[in-house]
Formats: sequence, structure tokens, C-alpha cells
Amino acid sequence: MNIEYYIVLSIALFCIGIAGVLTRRNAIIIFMCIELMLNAVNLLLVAFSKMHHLKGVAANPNAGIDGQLFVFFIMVVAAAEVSVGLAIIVMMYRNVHSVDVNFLNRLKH
Amino acid sequence: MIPVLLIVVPLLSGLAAFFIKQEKAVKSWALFSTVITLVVSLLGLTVLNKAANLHADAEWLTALGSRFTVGMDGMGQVLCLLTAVAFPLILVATWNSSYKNAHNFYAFMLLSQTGLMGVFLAYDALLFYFFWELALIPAYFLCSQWGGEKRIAVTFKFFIYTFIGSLLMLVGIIYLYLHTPDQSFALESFYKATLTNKEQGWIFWLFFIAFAIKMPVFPFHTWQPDTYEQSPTAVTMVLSGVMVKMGLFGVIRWLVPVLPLATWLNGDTVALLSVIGMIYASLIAMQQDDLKRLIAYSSIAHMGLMCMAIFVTSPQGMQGVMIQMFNHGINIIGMWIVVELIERQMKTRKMSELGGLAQQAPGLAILLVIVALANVALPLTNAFIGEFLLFTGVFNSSVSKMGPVFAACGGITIILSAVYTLNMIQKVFFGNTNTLTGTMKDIRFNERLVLGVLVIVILVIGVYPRPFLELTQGTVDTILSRMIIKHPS
Amino acid sequence: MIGFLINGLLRKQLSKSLTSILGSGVILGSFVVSLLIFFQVKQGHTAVVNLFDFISVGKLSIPFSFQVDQLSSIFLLIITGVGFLIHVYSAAYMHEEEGQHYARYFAYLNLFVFSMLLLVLGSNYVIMFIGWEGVGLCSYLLIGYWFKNIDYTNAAKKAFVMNRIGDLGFLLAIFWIIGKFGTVSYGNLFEQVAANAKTLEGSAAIVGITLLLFIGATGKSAQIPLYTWLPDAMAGPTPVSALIHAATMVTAGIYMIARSNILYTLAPFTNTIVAIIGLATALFAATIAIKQNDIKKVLAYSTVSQLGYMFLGLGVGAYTGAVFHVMTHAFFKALLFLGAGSVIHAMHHEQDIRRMGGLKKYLPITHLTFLLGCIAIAGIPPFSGFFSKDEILAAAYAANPVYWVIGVITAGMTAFYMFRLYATTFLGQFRGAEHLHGHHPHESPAAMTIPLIVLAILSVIGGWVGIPEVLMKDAHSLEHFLDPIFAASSKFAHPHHLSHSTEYGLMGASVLLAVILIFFAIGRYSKRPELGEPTGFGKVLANKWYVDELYNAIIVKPLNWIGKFLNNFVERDVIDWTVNGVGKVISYSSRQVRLLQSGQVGSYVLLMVLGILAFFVIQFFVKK
Amino acid sequence: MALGSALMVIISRNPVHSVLWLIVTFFAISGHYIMMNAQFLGIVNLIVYAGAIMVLFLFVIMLMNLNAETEPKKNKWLKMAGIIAGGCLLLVLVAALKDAEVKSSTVQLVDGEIGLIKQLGHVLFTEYVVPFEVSSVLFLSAMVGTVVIGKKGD
Amino acid sequence: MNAIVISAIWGVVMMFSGIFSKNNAVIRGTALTGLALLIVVNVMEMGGTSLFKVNVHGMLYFDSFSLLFNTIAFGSTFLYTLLSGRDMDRVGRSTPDYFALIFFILCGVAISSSFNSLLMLFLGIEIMSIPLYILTGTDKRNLKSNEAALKYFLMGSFSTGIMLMGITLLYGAKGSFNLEAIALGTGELTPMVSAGLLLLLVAMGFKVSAAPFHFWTPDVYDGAPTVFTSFMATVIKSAGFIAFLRLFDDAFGEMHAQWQLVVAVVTAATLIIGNITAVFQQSVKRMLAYSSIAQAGFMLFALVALNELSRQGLIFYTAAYSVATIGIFAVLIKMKDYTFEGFNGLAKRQPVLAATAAIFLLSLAGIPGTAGFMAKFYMLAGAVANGHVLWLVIVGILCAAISIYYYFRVIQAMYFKEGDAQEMEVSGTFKALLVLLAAIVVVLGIFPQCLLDKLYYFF
Repeated sequence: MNIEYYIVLSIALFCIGIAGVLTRRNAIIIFMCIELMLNAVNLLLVAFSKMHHLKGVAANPNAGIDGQLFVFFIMVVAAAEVSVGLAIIVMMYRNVHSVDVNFLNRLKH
Repeated sequence: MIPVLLIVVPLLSGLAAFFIKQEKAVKSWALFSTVITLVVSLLGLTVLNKAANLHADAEWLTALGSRFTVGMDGMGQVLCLLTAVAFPLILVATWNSSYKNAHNFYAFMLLSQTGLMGVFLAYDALLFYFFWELALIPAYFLCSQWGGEKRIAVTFKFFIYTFIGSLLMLVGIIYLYLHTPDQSFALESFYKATLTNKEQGWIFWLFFIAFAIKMPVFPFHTWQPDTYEQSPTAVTMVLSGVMVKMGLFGVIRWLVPVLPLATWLNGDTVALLSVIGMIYASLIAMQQDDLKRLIAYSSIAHMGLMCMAIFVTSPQGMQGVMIQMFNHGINIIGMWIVVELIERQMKTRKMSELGGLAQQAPGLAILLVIVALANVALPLTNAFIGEFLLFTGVFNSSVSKMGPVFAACGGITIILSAVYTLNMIQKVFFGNTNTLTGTMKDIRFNERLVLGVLVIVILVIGVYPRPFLELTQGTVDTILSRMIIKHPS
Repeated sequence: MIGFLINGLLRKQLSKSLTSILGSGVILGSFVVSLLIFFQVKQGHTAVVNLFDFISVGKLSIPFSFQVDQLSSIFLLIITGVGFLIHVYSAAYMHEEEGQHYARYFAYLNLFVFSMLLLVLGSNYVIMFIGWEGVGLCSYLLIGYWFKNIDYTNAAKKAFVMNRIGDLGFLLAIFWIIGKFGTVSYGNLFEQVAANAKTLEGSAAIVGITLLLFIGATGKSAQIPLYTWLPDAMAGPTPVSALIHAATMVTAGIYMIARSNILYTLAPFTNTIVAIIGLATALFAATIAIKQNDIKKVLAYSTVSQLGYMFLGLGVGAYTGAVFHVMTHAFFKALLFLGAGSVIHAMHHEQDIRRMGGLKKYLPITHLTFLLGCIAIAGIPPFSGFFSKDEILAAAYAANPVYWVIGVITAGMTAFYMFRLYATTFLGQFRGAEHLHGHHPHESPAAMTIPLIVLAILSVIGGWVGIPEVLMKDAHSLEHFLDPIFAASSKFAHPHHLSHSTEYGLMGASVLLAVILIFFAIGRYSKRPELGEPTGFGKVLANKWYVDELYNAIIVKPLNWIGKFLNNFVERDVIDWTVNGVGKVISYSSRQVRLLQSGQVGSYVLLMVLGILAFFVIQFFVKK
Repeated sequence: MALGSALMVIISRNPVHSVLWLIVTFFAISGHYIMMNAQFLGIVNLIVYAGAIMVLFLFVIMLMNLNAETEPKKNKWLKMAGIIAGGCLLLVLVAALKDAEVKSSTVQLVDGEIGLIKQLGHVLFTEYVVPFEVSSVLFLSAMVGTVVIGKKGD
Repeated sequence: MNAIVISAIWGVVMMFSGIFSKNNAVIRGTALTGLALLIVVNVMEMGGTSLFKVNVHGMLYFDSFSLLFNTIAFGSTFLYTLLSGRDMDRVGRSTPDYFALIFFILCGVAISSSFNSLLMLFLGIEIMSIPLYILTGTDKRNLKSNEAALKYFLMGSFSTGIMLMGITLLYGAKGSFNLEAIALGTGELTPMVSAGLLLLLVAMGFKVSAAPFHFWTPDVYDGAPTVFTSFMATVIKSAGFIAFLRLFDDAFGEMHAQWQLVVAVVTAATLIIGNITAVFQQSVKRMLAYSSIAQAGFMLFALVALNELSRQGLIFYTAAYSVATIGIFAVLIKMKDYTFEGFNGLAKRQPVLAATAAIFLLSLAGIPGTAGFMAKFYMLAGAVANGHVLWLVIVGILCAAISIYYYFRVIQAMYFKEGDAQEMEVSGTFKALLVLLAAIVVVLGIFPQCLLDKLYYFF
């Protein structure tokens, strides 16, 4: 299968994520969109990893494996982020009873 | 040896002054320190006048190629002497003023003296820049803290103005530094920097704007009258008497010999600016009612003349600048002292509110008239020597085709300066007294002493300027040789 | 000679009589020295004394040195001689002043004499310039001597500034000389010029230099267009007017041109200008003098007019004649001023001649000496004025008869207004009683009259040193004396010789005109002095052709206006506005840029994304 | 399918629906992983993301009682701008990468051993042991952080 | 390596210290000990002694550059703790946890200063960021703090996404995460590398608050408790820069010419926006936030120029900037009113505080004789030496002049205006420490060599 397909797919997912961040106001959904972006990255990484594996497998049976490991680390970090992020959102919610980012305008100018 | 002392003495005593809380004590301490500096400077001029004593060199920023190189040639001697003379005079003349937080005031005064000395002594561009700013900061604090009503805004303008200038200069310095053959900030290396004509051109302007703001040359001058007006008079004396010389000094030491080609190309432009500035400032000076502003504008006119003379590249002009830098310092300090004396008693500087002081204070009047006449460059006063040489130089410039025109236009200011100076004398001293001026008392001993010393200096140099001219001859020759070698045309 | 200055300045604390004695004494001393010098010079000894190097820069070296030769010794005599008499006179005239101011007066006077001596003794142009400015300064100080009066100080200021305008010309000339010849010493300079006369003659440099020098001279010697200060300068004490504005300072311009005669000889164009300006001034000032009512103003304009004569002389190459006229003029104009001073003294500081009249009987000595002075100035033989004026007129005729015609008319007018003055003041009825509160005017003390008498004698016989060839062979001793000075230039001059008969005719015509007008004036004004305000053309004359107003309108006011414009508009609204404007723009943009910081995460991210977009566009599409 | 469901994530108004759609997306992505024989990642993706993380999200949303369509109308133009910006970014990225150097390389499907847990584990604990340890620090800090934030009572 | 391990371990120690002692002073003491230990082991490593022999498989690379920076960062933290540690107690009750987080952050700092693989960069940056999100939100009752934390978190993770995309594209192009491998190949910037590079630039730009990715900075700095703002603005930011420089220098140095323009544009935008916006601020704290953006602009010069001068300069800049900023924040924390008016007349009440604050501000403004000047000097010199970006130099200068305006406003308020500034009690030790800090600023300003020589003497 051609790599371009994956590139376009991932970028599309990525951009949908960005568009989501831009258009939504719910902090949780924004956060989810960010997760979507991360997944797009993951997908692309795996695709590249397989591509490089195909290219370099002759010299090194483990060629391309680093991409997949990176994905693993991304997931690790994402999990950590989720825990922290949700904690912050909950804290916020406890104080203002809303997760609408548009209420976040005490700090400006 | 001598240069190091000249820098270290005021620096240490200035730092110490921060901790002397009693006003009397700190005053005496400051005076003591400045007198020591003066003595050192005089020693350098007379007894210890040997090359070994006049130069010092130490490691500083080795990796950057910057060294702590200080030294004094003729020009350095003259300007250091001016700085050394000016400070004790200023302190004595303003002895009776009292300041809030006097220890800070005197400490800053001494620090600014340090900066000035450093500027005049530095032979290393980075060091020069350091001292250049070091002189500025205390001045800023002095003006902002002890100045007049609008002091904060005005000094701020002054500060930002000069700061922009010096940053531009910094870029120029860096550029030159990177183009020296040995990556060094030493003056000698700067001479050897290899630059194309175009590069010389724009570095010239980087430097020149910095110096022009300091001098100040039209149209970079607007900070000056305001600042002079708002500063405490002692500081105004430092600013106008000594600090503006930094600009000229910078041009002579760091600009003209380093970028001879650009100087040659832009000389006429600069001279034109100077001439415009001279006439412009003189005309405005005629309109002033405030004594300080009047003197400020007159100073702009005088500095314009000196600036012009540098850029026409002639031995007389250059020599004139040397001696006139000193003279202008002395004369304008004299003028400020008079203003200070009047203001302290009358609480006003408005000429329209004064009048008839000659009856009340004949001693002051006589001394002022002599100083004022020196200001209009009457023969046998020091300024005549300077201006005569300056104009001769400009008129007979070997470089500029416009020399005679410049001289003639600049000459108009001779007339205008007579107009406004005499106007001032007339309005302040002549005529009948009014209720305000009727209460004026004549000057006290210390004031008489200072003004007397100034007048003696004015007359002595006016009659017998030779020692001064001989002192700076070497510098002039060096600089001119640098200026002329590279463009034989 | 330097001693004068020190003497002059140290006497502040001394008593009045001591001051006057000291003040006059030093001048007397210097007069004696001058006499000695004169006799030495007469035997052919000239000397240059080098004191020290004043300014030496590179190749240019200006020594502080003095030169004594024929020309300077003549001027020395005039200055110290007349100066001494005036000092003596002042001692009495100024006696009413307070001690301190009295001393100040003498200090200024001595300083003045010192500067004047410096001027004539200097051996180069720079020293001359020092003296030149020095006398300008002294005249400023002396005119403004009564500093409480703002008008007086204004006059002083005007004098100084006008002089400065001239000085600028002089200075520029010096610069040019330095540039062209590399020296300012007379000796070297004139040698160089004489050696290169062929190439230099009429060249731009020489014409330029001489013109600039002449501008200097017009300032100092009160020629058109810079003459207006002189009449105003009458604000000073009368002896000062006598000293400065008659005898010495104003002749500095003559001295300078006479000194640089060789340059002028080589610049015919300048000579023409000098002659025309001189003539115009002479005529112009004379017309004004006719309608003046202030005794000192009349004399002042007459001075201007006489100076015009001298310049005419210089312009037509009659250097000796000009110097001769300087000398005689010094005698009779000093006499006239001192006489006027005596009158004023007697009238308790009344200067308007319409309030005088019939003073003959109250002031006999003054009357007599004044009359002698008038005759001398009117050019009646054998009084001194005749000889000197005639010499100039003769030379003028030789150069251009038109000069002569105007010259003679002016001479006639001179005679007319002088005798108008004389008649109104001394003849007829006394009209000033109410002013004097019943007191009669009285004759002045001896210290004032003796100088009058001495000067009167000099005005009578002063002309005999220069009797023209036609009247007496070899009697023109002055010419012989001055020969060495003008020798060089006479080589290049193209003298026109007049026949004896022409010369006689010219003399006759001018004397005749003068005599007729004298009698007309006496007849007219002793009976019916002009008391009302003048009308018509007379008013124009009385108001000095409105020149002051004209200057005011075309120079002073525009300058002031420009100054105000620059101060209020350019300085504040253009330059400062620009400077502050930068600050304003920054703070304005600060306020605007700040709005980007909306506090909304959405917009922040949007802006970030836009930033990313922009960078991609730059990176991928702009650069390629 | 991945694209469509991703779109639905950002379109649906109800946060709970969004979460569900996101889970669908994750499933689709996992499908791709498995297609590329990256079984380990595919499974982990399902377990960690679709399972744990999304449940956490759901949980929080439920906790906050946000299941209703509470989100008020967002500023229209800002929304438009967001979509346009996102679209532009997509266009630009695609345009930038359309002649990328990896063009027409193929991606190995189905076979290839590297996606298997054995290989991954081996490399992870040899070459990648440092990052692995470091990520423990990350977790520690996240843990401390959550505790700090979550701690009540001050 | 020493530093990474020790800081991680000490973080755990701090975590548990709270259990053993309720006394904050003891906890602070423990933290200071840990920091001192960190400095010592780091210096030891500079001397060549490594305590832990770990095969990093080319993931990390310790050179004098990174080690020197680590020392600076630890030193700054040490000073920071000394000066402001006490003020942490006012934020909340979990002081030990704060310290634990700070130590974890330091671990991240050490990683991101010495990474040699994009993976480590990613992890390092995340280890720095995640605790920071927390620290920002520690003032739980304060809505501003909440808001700042959420904003920071959302935008931070967004930028993480961007960074990952960048990394991925690079990986796609080069097949490796190793910096040397990425740097291999031609100097040509292929589209995919280019896109990756840009995305990385954006993400790193976000971390160092370069315009137009700076928007979080003012809000977060303003909202976060001042104690942590101080830390954030100094150590973290510097670390971000070091990572930034390292990444772009090692990986993309070869193709510098092709991305210079973009970075130059970023720099100019950062300078202009930072400085201009700062002019209008009414709160000193917010002003400092903008000024930190402006300072970031100057530090970006190092990336634009990318030569030896600017590399040295960046190290020096981080030190100069950190010390001065820590100082000024330490003073700021003591103030009751953060507006400019709040500083009116401080000089009369607290001359030492005012004088030292003035020195810090002068340093930030880049006045000769202070460290800030030498820092700016290096940056300008680097940019001039580069030769292609003189227009940027001029922009920089003008902005520096603008910066005078707002820094001096504080000085003016302190010295020239009347008023009674309200400040909290300050102890003698605190003053002494401030003086020490000011002395450091001045000494560094006059003898910058004493810091920079370390770059060479140990290796």
C-alpha cells in the first residue's frame, strides 16, 4: 500500500483534531481533540515504521522498530497527560461549575 | 598609572559616598576626592608626564579580545583635565545647595566622573562603551531624582534618546570588531579593520548618530534644552560642561580615524547639519526667556561649530576643536554658576522677571560679563582662540569644497550669539531693579572664588594658549594622518 | 603698553581724584612714549617686536607681536593725544558720578585706549582683530555706561551687534588670507602680494578679501549699510562720543584699509565700491544731519558723513589724504563733541538745540572754540579741514568728476548743517529758561575748557602738515612721512595728475559753496530757529530716511519671526512632536497589540495555527 | 471510516456522543495497526485509549453532568475561522508533502516481525531502557501532580 | 547522567519528606541539600567523574555545553529556593510535593539539555511541562491560578501534538530519531524534513514563548502563584532554549541558511510583540511576563545566528537572565501590590530592596556593567557576525530601547515617586541574599569570562 495514503489520512485526522480544538468550547472535548491529534501522529509513526522496516530489513532485522516504540512512549505520556489534565479540569469545574473555555478570560491583555 | 588612578579614585570614593550619611561629611568627602583627582591629573600633565605613566594595560575579556587598556594622549589630557577641574569647581560653586539624600547625590556625581574619565581614557572599544554608559546612568539618576517638576519625563526622554544612540554605536563597534584582523577591540586593531566603502558608510552613521545625540547635533537635540532646564544645576554643569564633550571626543577618537573614507564622503552632509543646527539653535536661543534654555541652545550652536570643524579635516579646525572642547566646558560652567546663583536667590530663571541685578550685585555682574563675552568668543578670551581656529579650519578645508560657505553661514552665529548673549546681560543685569531683584545680594566668597578662577582660566588661555595647543598637537597630527592617508585625493 | 589694562582694571577701589589722575596719567605717559616713537620713526626706524607665539598650529603661526612704523605712529599720536585730552576733560565732566562708577568709567576708557593701541600696533591682522573687537567691546560698555536706562543699553547692544556684522566680514577675510597666503603678518603678506602682483591683480581672491575687509570697515567706521549704530551711540557720556565716535574707534576702518593699501590697489573693483559707498554715506548722512535737533546727533551724522569722505579718499587711492583727514577730523570733531559736551554740561543734560540759543554770552570759551571747529569742518582755508578735504576732493576729481561733484555738494551741506547747529545753539535768544529753573548756564571748569582750547588750536593749525603742492612746494610733510607705507602700492597705482589751474578751480568752487551756505545758515537760523516738527521731506530727513524702521522691518522682525516660528513650530511641533510621536505610536500600538491577548484559549490557538500557516507559506512558497 | 468518525467527534454537540465517536475512531486506527501487523500497538491502543482513557473521560463527563447538550453556541465566525484555518492547514500540509522524498514508497502490510510484542519488548529493555526509566519519572510526577491538585482541604 | 539520576531520586525523597516532617523549614533544608548535591555531582561530571555507568545507547549526550547549563540551572534553582522557598508555604500546604515536582522538573531540564534523540527531547520536555501544569494550578482557591493551569495545559498539550507531528515527519524522512542521523545527508531541506522542522520550531517556540506562540505566557505567568512564575520564567525557559538550540544546531545546523529567515521572522515578531505589549501593562508581574517574551526574542538571536559566539552567548544569557529575574521576582513576591503604583517610594522604605531591584532591572534592560549587557552583547555580536540578519539587529536595538521604558518605570516608581509601597516583612538574610545576587549580576557583567571559561577549562 502506498505511504501517501497514510500520510494524507493522518494529516487529515490531525487537522480534524486541530479544527476541533479551534471550534469547540468544552475543555474536555478540546482535550479529546488533542488526543485525536496524538492518535493521528501514532498512526503515521507506525506507517513510517513499517515503511522503514521494508527499506532496511535486509541490513537490520529490527529496522523501523523505533517508530513503534515511540508510539508506545507517546501513549505513556498521553496517559500521564490525561490524568493531570482531567485533574485540572475537575478542579476547574469544582470552582466555576463549567468547563467552557470561554469563561476563562479573567486573564487577558 | 595616572589613568588608572583617575578612574579608580572617583569610583572608590563614589561607592564610599553611598555610606556617608551626614550631608556635611559627604560634601567634604566628595570635594576631597575631586581635588585628589585634580591633583593626579595635574601631576600627569607636569611631573609624571612620561609615556609609561600615561598608559596602562591589563587583561580583561581575553576571549573576546578586549583588554583594559587606558591611556591619555594630548586630547585625553585636555579632557581629563577638564573633567578634573570641572568637578571641584562645580562642588564648590554649589556648596550652599542642599540636597535630599545628599550621600546618594554626591555618590552619583563621583560615579559619573568615573564614567567620564573612563570614556576619555579608554583605548578599547568595549571599555569605551562601558564607560560611556556608566557616565549616563548616574546622570539619569541625578536628573530624575533631584531635578525640576517635569524631571521624570524629561530625563527619561534624554535617557532613551541617548540609549538608542549608544546601542546603535554598539552594533557599529561589534561590526568593526568582527572585521578586525585579530578579533580585538583595541583602537589599533580598529584602524586595521577591513571594510568596503558601503560598510564604512553605514557604520559611520551608526556611530555618528550616537555621538550626534550626545553632542547634540540638529535634529537630535530636543532632549537637551529640556534636560538642562529640569536638572539640578550642578548636574547641568556636568552634562553640558563635560558630558557633551563625550560626543566630540567619540567622533575624534573612534569615528573619524577609524572610518576615514566614510568621513570624507559624509563630511559635507554632517557639516551641513551642523551649520543648520548652529543657526537654528541660535535663532531659537534668541527667543528664550528661561536662562537655562537660552544657555542650552547656545551650547547646541557651539557644539555644532565644533562638530563641523571636525568633519572638514583641517589641522587648524582639529586643533580648534581640541582647545574649544576645554574652553566651552569652562565657559558654560561659568554661565551655569551664574544662573545657579541667580536662581537660588531669586527663585526664578525667567529673564522677564529679572533686571537691574548689576546694581545689586556688581561683583556677579562683572564676572558674568566676562564669562558671557567668552561665550561670544571675544578676543583675548579663551573661546576666541578656539573659534578662530575652528573657523579658519572650516574656511580653508582641504576636503570640503563648501568650506567658505560653511564658514560664512556659521559665522552668522557669531552675530546671533552676540545678540542673545547681550540680550541676556541686558535683561538680567541692566535696567532698573524691580521688587524681586531688589532683594538680591552679591555673591559670597566661595562663589567669587570659583568664578574668579574660571575668569582667570578664560583670560590666561585667551592670551597664552600655546601650552594647550602644543599639548594636543600630537593627537591632531595622528588623527589627521589617519584621515588623509587613506584618501589621497 | 599692556600696563594700561592692568592699571585700568585694578583701580576699582581707589578714590575719585586718584582714579582720574591715574587714568589720565597713564595716557599722558603713553602719549609721551608715542611722541618718542614718532620721532624715532621719523628718523626712519621702524620695528617689529615679537612677544610670543599666540597661536601656532601646523604651518600657521600667529605671533603676538607689535609693529611700529609711520602709519601706526601717526595713529598712536592721534589716539594718545586726543585720548589724553579727553581723559582730562572727563575727569571734570563725569565728576557727578559715584566713586565706583567713576572708576568703572575710567577703567573702560583705559581699556578702550589699550584696545585701540593694540589695533594700530599689531603686526598682523589677528592682533588687529583683537584690538578691533576690543574697541567694539569698550564702545559697548561705554555706550551702555548708564546701564539703568534700557534705551541706552539697547543702543549699546545695537552698536556691538552692528560691529559684529562687520567683524564677521573681517574674520572671513582673515581666514581667506590665511588660506591664500598662509600668513597674517603684514610684512610677509605684503611682500608676497607685491611679489605676485601681476597674477593677483583683480583676481577673485583679492577682490573677495578686500571686499570682506571693507565690510569689516563699514561696521567699525559706520558706513552704509552698517552706520545706524553710530548716532544711537550718542547715548554714552559725551567725552566717550568724542573719543570713540570722533577721534579714534571709527577711524579703525580707515586704518585697516590704509594698512592693506596694497591689496586694495590690486583690486580696482573693490576700490570703486569703497568710493561709491563712501560717497553715498557722506551724502546720505549729511542730508540727515540737516534736520536733526539733538546736538550730539548732528555731530554724529556729521561724523558718519566725514567718514564717508575718508572712504572716498581711500577708494580713489588717496591714502595719504584719508589718513590726513582722519587726523584733522580727530582734532575738530573731538573739539566739537567736547564743546557740545560743555554745552550739555552747562544745560544740565539738555541736548535739544531747540531749547538752546544765545549761549554765546554764557559760554564764551566754548562758543569760540566751537566756532573754530565749525569753520574747520566746513573746510574754510586755512583751517585744517580745508587741506585734508581738499586733498580728497582733488583725488576724487582725478578719478571721476562725478565723485567730485557729489563730494562738493556734501561739503556744502556739511557747512550748512554745522552752522545751522552753531547758529541755533549760540546765536539768537536763549530758549531754555524753564528747563533750568531760572539758573543761567555757566561756563565749564578749567579741566574742560583747556582741552577745548588745545583742540581748537590743533584744528586750526593741524592742516598745515599737509599743504598741497600747488600752494607750497614740498610742504606736504605728512605725505613724505607716510611714503614708505604706500610706496609699494603706488607702484601699481595709476595716478592721474591734475593741472594746477584745475586744482585751484576746484578749491575755489568748494570753498565758495561752503561760504555761501554758511552765511545762509547763520542768517536763517540765528533769527528764526526751526522749533516745530518738520513736515514733508523734512520729516523724512528728520526721521533719518526711516532706515532704522526699514532695518527693523526687513531684518529684525523677520529674524524674530523666524526665531519664534522655529521655537514654537519647528522645535515643538515638528521635531519634538516626531520624537514624542514615536513614543505615542508605541504606546498606541501597545494598546492595540494587547487586544490580541484576549484571554480566550480559542483565539490563542487560532492565532497559533495562523502562525503555523504563515510559516509554512514563508518556508515553502515565498522563498522559492 | 476513521475520518468520518473523527469528524463526528468534533461535530456532535453532546460530549458523551463525542466520546463514543472518538472510541470508534480509535477502533478504526487500531484496525490500521493490525493491518500493518503492529499487533502489540493495536491491542495497547484499544486497551489504553479506547478502554482506560476514554472511560476516564466518560467518567469525568458523567461526573460533571455534562451529558446534555450544554455547550452554548460558540461565536459563529470564530467557529468558521477555526474550520477554515484547520482546512487551510490541511491543504498546506498536503501541498507541502505532496512531493515528499518518500513518495511512492510502500508500506509493508501484514507480514514483518517488528510489530510483535517479542521484538518490541526486547528492544525496549535494551536500547530503550533509559527512556523507559525516564518515563517512570514522568508518571511519578503526574501522580504527585494529580495528588496535589486533587487533595482537598486547603 | 549524575544529575538526572540524583534529581529523580531526590524528587522521590522530597515526596516522602512530607511524611517524616511537618516542618517546612526542614523540608526546605532537605531540598537545599538536594540542590547542593545536584550541583556538586554535576560539577564532578564536568570534571569527568561520572557516578553512574549507564549505557545510554546514544540517547543522551553530555558535553560541556549541557553540563554547564545544568550547573547554571541548578545554581539558579538553589538561589531561587534560598530566596523564595519560604514563600511557597503561602501557596498551599503541600510544600514537599512542590519540591518533589521541582526536582522532577530539574530531571527534565537535565534531560532536555543533553538529549541526543528526539525521543529524549520529547520526554524531557514533557517531564518539565506536566509538573508545571500542576504548579501553575497549585493555588486552588484562586480562579486565576485555575484558569492559568487549564489554559497552560490545553495549549501545552496542543503544542505537544504539534511537536509529535514534527518528530514523526522527520522520522518519516530520515528513519531515525537520532540527531546525528537526522543531520546526516545533504544540506538540502527536503519538503518533509522542512515540514517537520517547522512543526518542531512551532512547538519549541511555544515552550520558549516566541511569538506568535507566546499567548499562554502572560496569562500563565500572571495566574500562577508568583513563586512558581519566578521558577517558570527562569529555569524552565532557559532549559527550553537550550533544548531548542541543541535541536536546531545539532540536527539542522547544516541547512541553517534555509530556515534562518523563518526564525528571524519569529525573533522579530517576538521582540516587537513582547516589548510593545509590555509598555502598556499596569501590573509589574504581567509586565515581567511580557518582558520575558521580549527577552526570549533576544535569546532567539542565538538560533538565528547559530555560531560560536551566540552559543556562548545563550549560555551566558540564560545565567544572566535567570539570576536577574529570580531577584526581581523575589522582590516582587514581597510586595503587596503588584501594580507600578505599588512600588512608589519603595526606595525610601526599603533602600536595599530598591537598590537591588534596580540592579536587576538594569541588568534586564541590558545596561553595561551588569550581566544583562554582556548577554545582549554576545547575542548582538553573534547576529552581526552571522552577517545576514542585520535588519534583525536593528529591530533588536530599537526593542531594547523600548524595553528601557518599562523597566525604568519600576525604577522611577521606586526612586522618584512619592508613595508608601506596602511590602511584607523582609528578613536580614533575605536582604543579604539579594545583595549577593546583585553582586553576582555585577560581577558577571564585568567579568563574564569567569562563567564562560568553564565551557573550555573542563574539557
